[in-house]
Amino acid sequence: MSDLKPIIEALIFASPEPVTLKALLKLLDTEPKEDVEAAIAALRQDYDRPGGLQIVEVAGGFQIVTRSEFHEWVRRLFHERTTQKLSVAALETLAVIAYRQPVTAPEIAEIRGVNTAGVLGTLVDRKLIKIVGRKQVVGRPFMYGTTREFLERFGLNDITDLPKVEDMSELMGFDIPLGEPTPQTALPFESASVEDSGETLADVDNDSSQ
Amino acid sequence: MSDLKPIIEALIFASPEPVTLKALLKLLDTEPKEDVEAAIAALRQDYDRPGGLQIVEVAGGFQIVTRSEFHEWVRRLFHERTTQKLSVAALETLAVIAYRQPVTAPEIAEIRGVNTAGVLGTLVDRKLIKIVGRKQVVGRPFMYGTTREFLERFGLNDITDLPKVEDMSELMGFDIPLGEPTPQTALPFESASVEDSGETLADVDNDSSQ
Amino acid sequence: MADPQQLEFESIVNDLPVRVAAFEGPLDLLLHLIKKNEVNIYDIPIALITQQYLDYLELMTELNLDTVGDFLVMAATLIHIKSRTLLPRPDPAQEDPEGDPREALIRRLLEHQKFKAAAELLHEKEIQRSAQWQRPDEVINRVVGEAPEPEVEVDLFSLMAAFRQVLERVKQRPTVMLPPEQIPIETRIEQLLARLSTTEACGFEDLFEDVQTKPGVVVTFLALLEMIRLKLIRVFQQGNFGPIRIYKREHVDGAPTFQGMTHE
Repeated sequence: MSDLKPIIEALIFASPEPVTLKALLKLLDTEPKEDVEAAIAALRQDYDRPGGLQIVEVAGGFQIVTRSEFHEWVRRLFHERTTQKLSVAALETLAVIAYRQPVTAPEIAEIRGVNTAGVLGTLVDRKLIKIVGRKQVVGRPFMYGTTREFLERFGLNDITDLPKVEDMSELMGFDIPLGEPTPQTALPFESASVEDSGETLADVDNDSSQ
Repeated sequence: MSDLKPIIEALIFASPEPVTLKALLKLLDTEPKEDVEAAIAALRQDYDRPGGLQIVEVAGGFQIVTRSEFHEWVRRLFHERTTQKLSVAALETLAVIAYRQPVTAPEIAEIRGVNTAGVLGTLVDRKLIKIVGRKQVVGRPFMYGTTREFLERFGLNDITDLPKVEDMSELMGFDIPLGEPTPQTALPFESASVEDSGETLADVDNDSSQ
Repeated sequence: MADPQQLEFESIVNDLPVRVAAFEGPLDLLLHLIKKNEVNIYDIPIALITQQYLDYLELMTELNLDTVGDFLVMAATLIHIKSRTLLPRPDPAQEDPEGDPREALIRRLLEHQKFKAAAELLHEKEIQRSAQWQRPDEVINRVVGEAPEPEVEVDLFSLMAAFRQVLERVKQRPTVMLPPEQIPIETRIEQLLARLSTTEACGFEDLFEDVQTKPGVVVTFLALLEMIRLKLIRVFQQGNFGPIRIYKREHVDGAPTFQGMTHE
């Protein structure tokens, strides 16, 4: 078969595990062993050219990976690629700020049940949130709110455009028991607008002390 | 930098999603734009050789994938593809959204003749569509658009890459009156870009009121 | 039910794939009927198609299909169109000034048909694309080290979903039944007196500046009333709705002392 070499290349490329000679012979069961071995040898010779990729033998099989000297670039890629995406923790924090703003770090931590200090920095760096003032309580913590970039990013005209939780349930088939609100679950739904938030924040504090 | 081409190859290979030129320029920020572009062109030329792999442009970026003609061989590696199939209802809804975006649920229902709430939820869950804003009409319904994942799944470079109406006539049981286009029938295929959509939406409303 | 109708029913049933619900909606059913009857979509014989449509609807109802709702609206539309085509026109030679009553329906059918075709083209694209295999993540995880933290696309939906997630967690968090944090009124009086001793006077609002909870506000207010009763402070207001200021009193002979106060 004339296509033996490219087929083997495609197989090695697509396999999550290193592909053994045995596995290749099984997949290409109509091909003589010598031909398969020769094709592998030719393919490996192809990869000896200076390129970004190499064929390595690991765990008794073949695998196509990036050349070791470029690993630093690959790491950088993973470091940098986060422009469009956020970690789950960051997104949750952003959601809390969006729905509860203006809100302080301790309040966010209280709602999320975990400390969020590092994540706040990320969100400020990405211009999704900003400091909007200080809360007039002990320690005068910073209050955070969402930015204009945030609205643009999410296609919102203003913050009152944020979907209410009622919308969510209708839209997504989420089942949110709005009927019998416990204090904790009832509060967030009422405070989508900034105007309400002063009162709501007081209620959160109240809530947390129970 | 002499290594530019192999570095770009390694980056395209390693990236979990198609790498845009913009992302490459950002990663290789010390390199002149022309050099990066030249290196990409040279790399693409390399991949024109008959091999098992190819570079495709999808979702606005570059990606290294196996050549389609070896699909059956690669498929033998796996018991089944992990990507779930889309139902006919999901595909049709997706088509309406793709050609008419941004578009609301009532507008989709008008075209499809059935309520599509459940299907929309599925498509959102599978990240093929997303909420892109709210329409400034009574009830302020959510507007939907397609995602990057949508482009990736269907191998489209951008939304203007959608199949054109001319490709479609034989699929339809009826002739398309291209000669005397009524606004409603002519629009969907001319308005693949988001910029046009305001007009399109107006026409949908117009339509539904008749 | 008349026999001819019964026949029509059977012919419809025979036409149908195994599942009757194969028609996703009324438009699909109409297109099916148009094709089956081999009639021109631009000149739909509305009486015939309406009759067959209603037959099918009856069948659906008998089979108790849940999706009848969408089909009922179309049935009404069809009957309306039919009645309009039957109305005698004042001058038959003249065209109906309102146009062909079928026109809007025809447009919808074409539109619908077009998107069905678009869906098929999309599906073809999907098949082509699925023939291109990507590098599995496992390969790179081995190069980069541990798998990077999973990240999610940032859009309105994921934002909503994240908020919902947080609320779910709040709900599941065990509720610690602590008694409401109650500062005893005496303690609060001591705190306020300590503060007043450093300044000559303070505003009413200032009394609450370190209070973050509703019970705290209530306790502070009760403490204020108690301090007035005990003549520990004097309260002045500048006119109606003017600012209220609180002054610490020097000890007044005969007044009950704070220390001697009994609190129930």
